[in-house]
Amino acid sequence: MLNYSNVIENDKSYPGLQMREIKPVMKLIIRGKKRQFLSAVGKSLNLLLPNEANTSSRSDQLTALWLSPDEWMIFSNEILKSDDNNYNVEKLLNKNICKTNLGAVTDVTDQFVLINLKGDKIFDLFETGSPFNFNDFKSKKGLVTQTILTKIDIIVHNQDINDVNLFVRRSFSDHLFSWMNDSASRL
Amino acid sequence: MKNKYSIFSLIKNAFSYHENWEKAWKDPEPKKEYDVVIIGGGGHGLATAYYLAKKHNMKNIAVVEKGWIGGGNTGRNTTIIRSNYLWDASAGLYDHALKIWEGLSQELNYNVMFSQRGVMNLAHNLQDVRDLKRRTHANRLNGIDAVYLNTEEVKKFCPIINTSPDIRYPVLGGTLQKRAGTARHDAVAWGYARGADEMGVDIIQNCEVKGIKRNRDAVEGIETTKGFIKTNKIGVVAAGHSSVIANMAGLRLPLESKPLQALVSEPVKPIIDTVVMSNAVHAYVSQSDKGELVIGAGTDDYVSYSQKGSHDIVEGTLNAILELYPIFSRMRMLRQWGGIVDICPDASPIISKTSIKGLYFNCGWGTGGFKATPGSGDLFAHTIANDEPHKLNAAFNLNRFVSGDLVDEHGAAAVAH
Amino acid sequence: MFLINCPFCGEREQSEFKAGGEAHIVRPKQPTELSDDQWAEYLFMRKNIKGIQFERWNHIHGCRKWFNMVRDTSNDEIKAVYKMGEKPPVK
Amino acid sequence: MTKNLRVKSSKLVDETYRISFKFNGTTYYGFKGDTLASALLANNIHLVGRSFKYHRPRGIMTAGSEEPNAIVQLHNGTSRTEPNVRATEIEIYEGLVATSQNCWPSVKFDIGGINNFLSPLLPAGFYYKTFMWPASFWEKYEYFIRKSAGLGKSPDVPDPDIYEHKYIHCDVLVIGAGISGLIAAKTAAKNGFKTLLVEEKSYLGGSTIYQDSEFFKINNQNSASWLEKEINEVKKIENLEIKTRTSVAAFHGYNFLLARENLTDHLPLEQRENKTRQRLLKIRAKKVITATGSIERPLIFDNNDRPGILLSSAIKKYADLFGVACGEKNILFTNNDSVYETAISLIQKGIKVQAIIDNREEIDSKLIKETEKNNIKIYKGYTIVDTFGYKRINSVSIMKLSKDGQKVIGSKENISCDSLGISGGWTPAVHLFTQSGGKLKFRDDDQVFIPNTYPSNQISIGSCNGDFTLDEILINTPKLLKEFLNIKKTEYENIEIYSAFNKSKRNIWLLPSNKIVGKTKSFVDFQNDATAKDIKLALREGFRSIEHVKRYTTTGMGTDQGKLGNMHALGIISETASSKMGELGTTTFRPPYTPLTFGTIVGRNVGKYFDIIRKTPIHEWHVENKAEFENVGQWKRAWYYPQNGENMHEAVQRESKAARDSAGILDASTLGKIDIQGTDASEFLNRVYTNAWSKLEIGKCRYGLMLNEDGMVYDDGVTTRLDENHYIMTTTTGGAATVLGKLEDYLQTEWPELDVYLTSVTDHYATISVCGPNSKKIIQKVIPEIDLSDKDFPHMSFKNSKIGKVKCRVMRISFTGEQSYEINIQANYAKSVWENCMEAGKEFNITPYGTETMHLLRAEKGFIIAGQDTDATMTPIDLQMDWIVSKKKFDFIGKRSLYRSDTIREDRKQLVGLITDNPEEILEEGAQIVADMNKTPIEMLGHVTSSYFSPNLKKSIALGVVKGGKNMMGQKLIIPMEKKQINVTVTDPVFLDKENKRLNA
Repeated sequence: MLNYSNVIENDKSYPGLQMREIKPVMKLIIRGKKRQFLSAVGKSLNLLLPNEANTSSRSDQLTALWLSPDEWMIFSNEILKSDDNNYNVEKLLNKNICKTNLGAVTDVTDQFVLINLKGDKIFDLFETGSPFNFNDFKSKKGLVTQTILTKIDIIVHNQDINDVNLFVRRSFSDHLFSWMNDSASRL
Repeated sequence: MKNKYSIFSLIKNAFSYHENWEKAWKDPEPKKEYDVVIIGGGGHGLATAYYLAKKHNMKNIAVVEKGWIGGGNTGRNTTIIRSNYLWDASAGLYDHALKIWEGLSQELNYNVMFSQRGVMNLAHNLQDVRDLKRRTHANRLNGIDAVYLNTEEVKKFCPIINTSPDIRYPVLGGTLQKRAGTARHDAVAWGYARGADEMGVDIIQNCEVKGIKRNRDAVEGIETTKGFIKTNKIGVVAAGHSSVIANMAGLRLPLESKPLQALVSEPVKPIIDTVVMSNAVHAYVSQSDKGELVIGAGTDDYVSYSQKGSHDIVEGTLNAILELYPIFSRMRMLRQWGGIVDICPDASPIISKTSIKGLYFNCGWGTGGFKATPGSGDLFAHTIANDEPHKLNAAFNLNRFVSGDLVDEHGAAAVAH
Repeated sequence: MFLINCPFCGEREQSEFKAGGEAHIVRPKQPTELSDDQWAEYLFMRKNIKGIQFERWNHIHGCRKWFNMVRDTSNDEIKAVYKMGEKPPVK
Repeated sequence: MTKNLRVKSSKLVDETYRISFKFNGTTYYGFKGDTLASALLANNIHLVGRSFKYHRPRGIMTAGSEEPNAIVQLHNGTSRTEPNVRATEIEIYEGLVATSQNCWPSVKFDIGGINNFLSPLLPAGFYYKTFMWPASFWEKYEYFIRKSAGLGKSPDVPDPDIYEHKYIHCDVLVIGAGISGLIAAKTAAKNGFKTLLVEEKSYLGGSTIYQDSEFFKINNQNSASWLEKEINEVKKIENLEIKTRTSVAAFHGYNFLLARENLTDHLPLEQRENKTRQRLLKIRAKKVITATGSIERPLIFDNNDRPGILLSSAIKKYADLFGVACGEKNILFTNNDSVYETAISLIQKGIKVQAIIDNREEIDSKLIKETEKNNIKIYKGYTIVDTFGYKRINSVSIMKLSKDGQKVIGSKENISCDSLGISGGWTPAVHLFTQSGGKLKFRDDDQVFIPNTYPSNQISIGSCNGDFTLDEILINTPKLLKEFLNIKKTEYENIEIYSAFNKSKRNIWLLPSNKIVGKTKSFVDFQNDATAKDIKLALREGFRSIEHVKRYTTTGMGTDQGKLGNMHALGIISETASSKMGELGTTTFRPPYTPLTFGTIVGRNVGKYFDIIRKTPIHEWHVENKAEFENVGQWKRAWYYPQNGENMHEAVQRESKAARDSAGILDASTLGKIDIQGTDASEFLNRVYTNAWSKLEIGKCRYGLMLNEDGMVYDDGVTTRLDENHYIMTTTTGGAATVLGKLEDYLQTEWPELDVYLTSVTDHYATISVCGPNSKKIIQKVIPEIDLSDKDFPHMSFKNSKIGKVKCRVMRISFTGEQSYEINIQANYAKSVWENCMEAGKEFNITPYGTETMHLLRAEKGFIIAGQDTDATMTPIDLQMDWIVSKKKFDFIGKRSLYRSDTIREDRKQLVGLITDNPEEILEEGAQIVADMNKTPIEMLGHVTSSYFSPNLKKSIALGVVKGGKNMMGQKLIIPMEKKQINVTVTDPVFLDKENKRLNA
C-alpha cells in the first residue's frame, strides 16, 4: 500500500475567503481537432465538450473546461479513492479516442493541484497578482480562463458565484498557496 | 585651432562672464560631395569621423544625423565600460576600446569623466560560477585585469550587496575588473564632435537619410532631407535604425531592433562606489557622479522603434535590485526611458564591409555598445579607409552568419540537468 | 504594455504573451539544396521593419497557440491579429 | 520664539487636533491636515534646504508636487528614513522628524555655500572643461564631486514596510479631482461607466474648493460652495470608485497606467506596523480622462530663488486651505490676473499686501479694481530686477519696463517685504498626456502647449487642456464629455457662471535687468541651479536642440523634472535663437510623473516571493534528511546529503562510491516530461531529434539530442515508445519549458499537417532513479509483480507496472553508467515509493545522492550535460557524438547548419577527456587549456567543462573542449592557473566501463 501525500496541508479561512485543496480528483487533458473527436468524446462520456472559448460544461460525474481550440481538461466532480489511480473514464477514452486515432488523452491528475476558493473576496485576491480582467468573469457561472497569478500559470474555473476552482501545476502550488495566504491576510 | 579647455581658460572666461566661449562644433549646411559620409551622429559615428580625420588623413568627411548628435543610444545607456569578455575576438575589441578610454579626456581635451571604479559580475548558481571562472581565466591569459572573488570578497568590495546565504539566489561569487567603470555619456559624443569639427569634419544635424544611391554594386551618394550628397564611401552607424538604412540599399542584416530600458533614482549621497552586474537575476546598478542610481533593465522580446518598453521589464529589474540591495526599497525612481538596440543572433557586433562597394556597416552592438565607442570608431575608420578590416575587427564580419563562425557571447547561460 | 486580442481567447494583457519575431518566414522544404548564403538568409536575415510589420506571437500563458499580428513598430499600434495559416487581413 | 502665522480657521486643517513634529532638531506644532510645508510656514520657517550646485539657501516655493526646493530627509538614521521628500506633499503626523539635506554642518550655516562665491568658475558644463590635469587625478576630483552632489541620503538598512499591487480594469479612469475631473467622473459614472477617480491630494475639489469669493460663482453660489455639494453627490454614486492620496505615475500605451496609492505615509509611525504602505495600481482603462490641472509659472529675474519667494497661487492656497500666512509684508509680482485673487484672499484674512508689481501697463479688470479699492499700491508696467536677504527675502528692487518689454528704464526703487508671491501665468500639466504618446500644439495667445492629437482613447479636460477660467471649464468640459462618452446630455447644460478673471497676460520669459545676463543669477531650474545665463552659454557653445541644452545645463533634470522651469528654458532658447516656440518641440516627459518608490513598483515580490520556488513531491524527505539544495532554474534540487559533519567533497565521494558499489537513489522528478501522441509522432521525433526514431520498438527507450536550427546542441534526453503512436519524452530540468515551447512552435507553424499532440506531464510524474549493482533487487522488492530479468527487461527498455492498485512506469535507463531503473509514478504517491525504496534498500546500504554525485557519476562515464559541457557553440560532431547524427534522414532541425563552411572545420573545439599528471590534482571547471605557454599571445585551445575526483577510479578526471581535440589523444596540454601550471593528458571522454558491462549487468 502506498501512502497518498499532497502539497497543501491545511484549509485556510479569512474574512470573505476560504481556500482548500480538493483531492484526489481525476484530471485528464484531451486533445483533438476532428469533428468525430468531439462526438466520440460526447458519446463516451455523455458530456458535450464546450466549443466556445473560455467556457465549461458539466455532467453528473465530470466537468470539462475549454483550454484551447483543440484542448480540454476533464475532471471528476467527486473525490476519488486515494489508493487507486485507474480511471474508467481514461480507459474508455483511450479506447474510443486514442486507439481510433481521433486524438490524445493524457492523465494529468497530479500535474495540477485543485484549490477551491469560496467567498466574496476571491477576486480581490486575484487582483493583487493577476492581470486578467475579472469584471465580467466573476458574475458568469461556468466561465474558464487561463492566466497568470504572481507569474504562475493558473486555470480558473468560475464554478459558481463566489465559488472558484483554481488549477495550478503541482511544483508551483506550495509557493502559490503561500503567496495567496499572504495576500489574503492583507485584504 | 580651438581654444584649449582648462581651469585657466575657465578663469579667463569668468572675467568676461563666459560671453566669449566659442562653439564646440559648427553647424554647417552639407557640401555637394564628401570623400566619406558617416550616417549616424552618435558616439560611434562621431568617433569614426574623428579617427578617419586624425589617423587616416581624410579631410572631406561628413557626419549626418537625423536628430541631434548623441541623442540615440549614446545618451540613453547606463554608461558601463568593461572589457572582460570571454572570446579572444571580443576581448581584443573591447580592451582596445578600454585602452583608448584611459586617455580619452586628455586626447579630446574634453572631460568624459571616465571613472575606473571597477565592474563586478555576480554568480548566483553553479553554472554561473563555472562561466565566470572560465571567463576570468580567459581574461587573465588575454592580459585583461579580471579576478575571481568569493562571496566574502564580493561583500568587502561592495558592502551593500545582500550576500546572505538565505536569499533566493545567494551570491556565490563574482568577478572584478578594476580598470572597468563608467563615463559621462553625453560628453563622449560632444567631445568627439568637438574634436572632429576641429579637424574639418562637417557635423550635419537634423538631416535624415531618405535613400542610398547605387550604381550597380557601388554606392554613389545619399538622398537626405537636406538634398543629395555625393560620396563613394558610406559608413552606417545607425544603431537601432541600421536595418532601415540597410533596406534603403537593398540589404538585409541579421538584426532585430528591440526596446531596452533603463532608469535612474533620485540623487543621493554616495552609497555604491562600483558597478555591479548580475546576469542571473538581471540587475545592473551604479551611481552617477550626480548621485543617481543608474539601473539597466532588460530588452523586450519584440521589435520596436517606439523607444518604449513594457512595464514588466522595469518591474522585474527593480525586483532583482531589491533582492540584492534591500536597502534601496525606499529609494525612488526618478526617470525611466527606452532606447532601441540592434541585436545580432550571437550578441556580438558587426564592423564590416558589405556586398556593396563603398558601403560599410557598424551595428549590432545590442545592449553593450557604449563601452566600445572609441575602439569601434577607430576600427571602423580603419575598415573604411583601407577597405579592409583591422585584425581586431576581422572576426566581426557579416560573413560569419553564412559560414557559421559566430562569436557567441551569450555563452549558453542555459540551466540544464 | 499592449492589450492583445488573442484570436482564440479574446483580449488579454501582454504579460500573457511571448513574441516570436518576423512572420511568414517559411522553413525551406529542402534545406540541403540551399547554399550557405541562402540558408543564412533563412536563419538570420530579418527585415526588422520600422513601420508595419507582420510577426508571430504566442499566447503562452493562455491557450498556448501561436498566431500572427500586424503591428506598426514605429508606435507599437496593433493593426490586426489572425490565425496561423490565414492570410493577413491588411496589407 | 517663533511666531504663529495662523490666520483663521481654514478649509483643511483641524485646529482642535495639534500635532508635534521635529525639524532640524527643534520641536514644532502644527494641526491635523497640515503638510510639513504649511506647518513650517505657520511657524514662520522658510529656510528649508540648500540647492544642488551653489548650496544657496532655499525655501518653500510651491504647495504641491512640483516643489523643487523644499525637500527634506525624513527620519534620518532609522529604517523608515527617506531622502528627498517634498515638504509640500507630506502630511504631518505625530512624531514626524525631518531634516534639511545637502548642507553641512547645518542648513543655516553650510560650508558648501562657498560654491555660491565660486559660481563664476562653475558655469554650465564646467566639469567637461576641467579636472583633466593631471590625468591620474580624476579619481580624486571625482571623489569630491560625488561627495558634494546627491541630495539626501540613501537608507542603509532594509525597509520594514510592505507594498502591494492591484490590477484595476475600468471603463473610465479620471485623473484629478478638481472641478473638471469631478464633473467628468460624475457624468461618466451616472451614464453607466464603471469609473475610477484618482486624486493625488487627500481631499477632493482642486483649487476651486477654496475659491470662495463673490468673484467666482456657479448658479449664484460661490464656486466653492457649489463644488462642495457636487462632491457630496459624487461620493454617493455606486459605480464610481474614488481614490485619494493616489497619484498617477505613468501613462503607457493602450491606456495602461500606473498609480501609487499612499496608505500610511500620513499616519504616526506606530500605526503603520503590518499595514501596506503603498499600493501600485496597474490600471487598464477603456477610456481615460485627464484632468490634471495646471502649474503656475514662476517669473525669471535676478535672485528669484530666495526663501520667502513663492508662487502666488501657493500663498493663496496656504492662506485659504491651511490658514497660514507666508509673510506679514507680502509683495506680489505678476504678468497676469492670478495674483489679484491671492491679494483679495489675503486682504480678507487681514494679511498685509505691501505692493503688487505687474509687468502689464494697461490693465483693468474687476479683480484689479477690487484690489485697488483696498489701497494696495500696484506698480503697473514694472519688473523686479533684484531681491535681497540671504536666508529670507527682505526687499526687492523694481524698475520700469520699456514699452517693448526688452529692457528696464528709469531708476531703481526698493520695497521691503518678507514674502514675495510670483505668477507668470499657468502651464497645463500635460506630462501624462505626452507620456502616453500625445502630441502637443503651441497656443500663441497665452504661450502654452496644449494637447493636440490623442494616441489612444482619451481626452484632456479643464486647465490641463488650456481651459484656465471657470467659465471655460464649465462650458467646454460638458461638451468634450458628451462627445467622448457618446452621451446625449450632461447635467451642466444650462449652468450660470460668473468669473471675474481677465485673461490678459504679458509673457516675458526672461525679464530684463539693469545688469548684463552674465552677472545675474536668474534661476530657471531652481533645484539644479540652472540659470538663464547657463542656457545662453549652452546656445553660444553650439548646443541648439532643447535636449542638448537640457543635458548641458541640467535644466529639468532635478527631482521635480523641471515642472516649473522647463517652459522658460524653451522660451529663452527660442528668444535667443530667434526660433518659434511651436517649432522647437518640447523635451520628452518621461515617467514617472512624480518619483515612485522602488518598493511600490516591486510590491510583495520581495524576500521569499522574489521568485517562484518549485519543489518535487519528495522535497520534504530531502529536507528531513538534511540535504543541501542547489538552485536549478526555479527548482530546488537536493545537491548532496552531508552526514556527521561531512563537507561537500566528503559527502559526494561517499555517495558516488555507494552508488557504484551497491545502490544509490536519486530524485529525478525535475526532468521535463512531455507526453507525445498522434499518428505522426514517430515522424515528428525524426524531425526534432538528430537520430532516427521510426524503427524504435514499442517498449524501448532511446537517447536523443536536440539541436537549434543553427546546428548547436540545445537539449537532450531519453524518449520512450509507450505504444505505436505514443511516446514520452524527457528533457533537461532547465530546458523543459523551452523545449515544449519550441516543439509546439514547429508543430503549429511549420508542420500543422502532422497529427501530433504534446502535453506536459512533468509535474504529474515523479521520477525515482535507483542505480547500482543491487538496484534490481531493490526494485524487485518495491514492485514485486514486475519481471526484471535482463532478457525480459534489458537496458533501454520500459514496462508498465503497478504498486498495489497504483499504476506506474518503469524504465531501465542510466545516466550513471550503472545498471539503473527509473520509476515514474504519479506525484502524490512518490514520497511513499521513495520511502519504500529506502526501506527495501536498507540491507544494501542504499544511499540517496544529489545532483553533485549525479554529475560526478555521469562524468566518469563520459556522458555530457547540456549547458555545462555544451555552450551553444557545440555541434554533436564537436561532442564526438557523430553516431547520433543520422546520415540517412532527409532533414531534422539544425541539420543544414552542420554543413556550413565553418561548422565542418576539423579544428573546431571538440569534447575530450583530461587526466592530470598528478592524480590528486582536481582541475578547476572553467580553467583554460593551452598547448604552448611561450606563444604570444597565448593561444587558448579550450576549457575544462567538468571536473571531479573520482572515488571509483581513485583519480582526478575532467571533461573539456579542445580545438582539434579529436586528434590529440595522448597529447600533453597545460592548464595555466594564476600561480601554477597543471599538466594534463588528452584522453577519451569515457573513463569507466567503456564496454558497458555495468549497464547491462
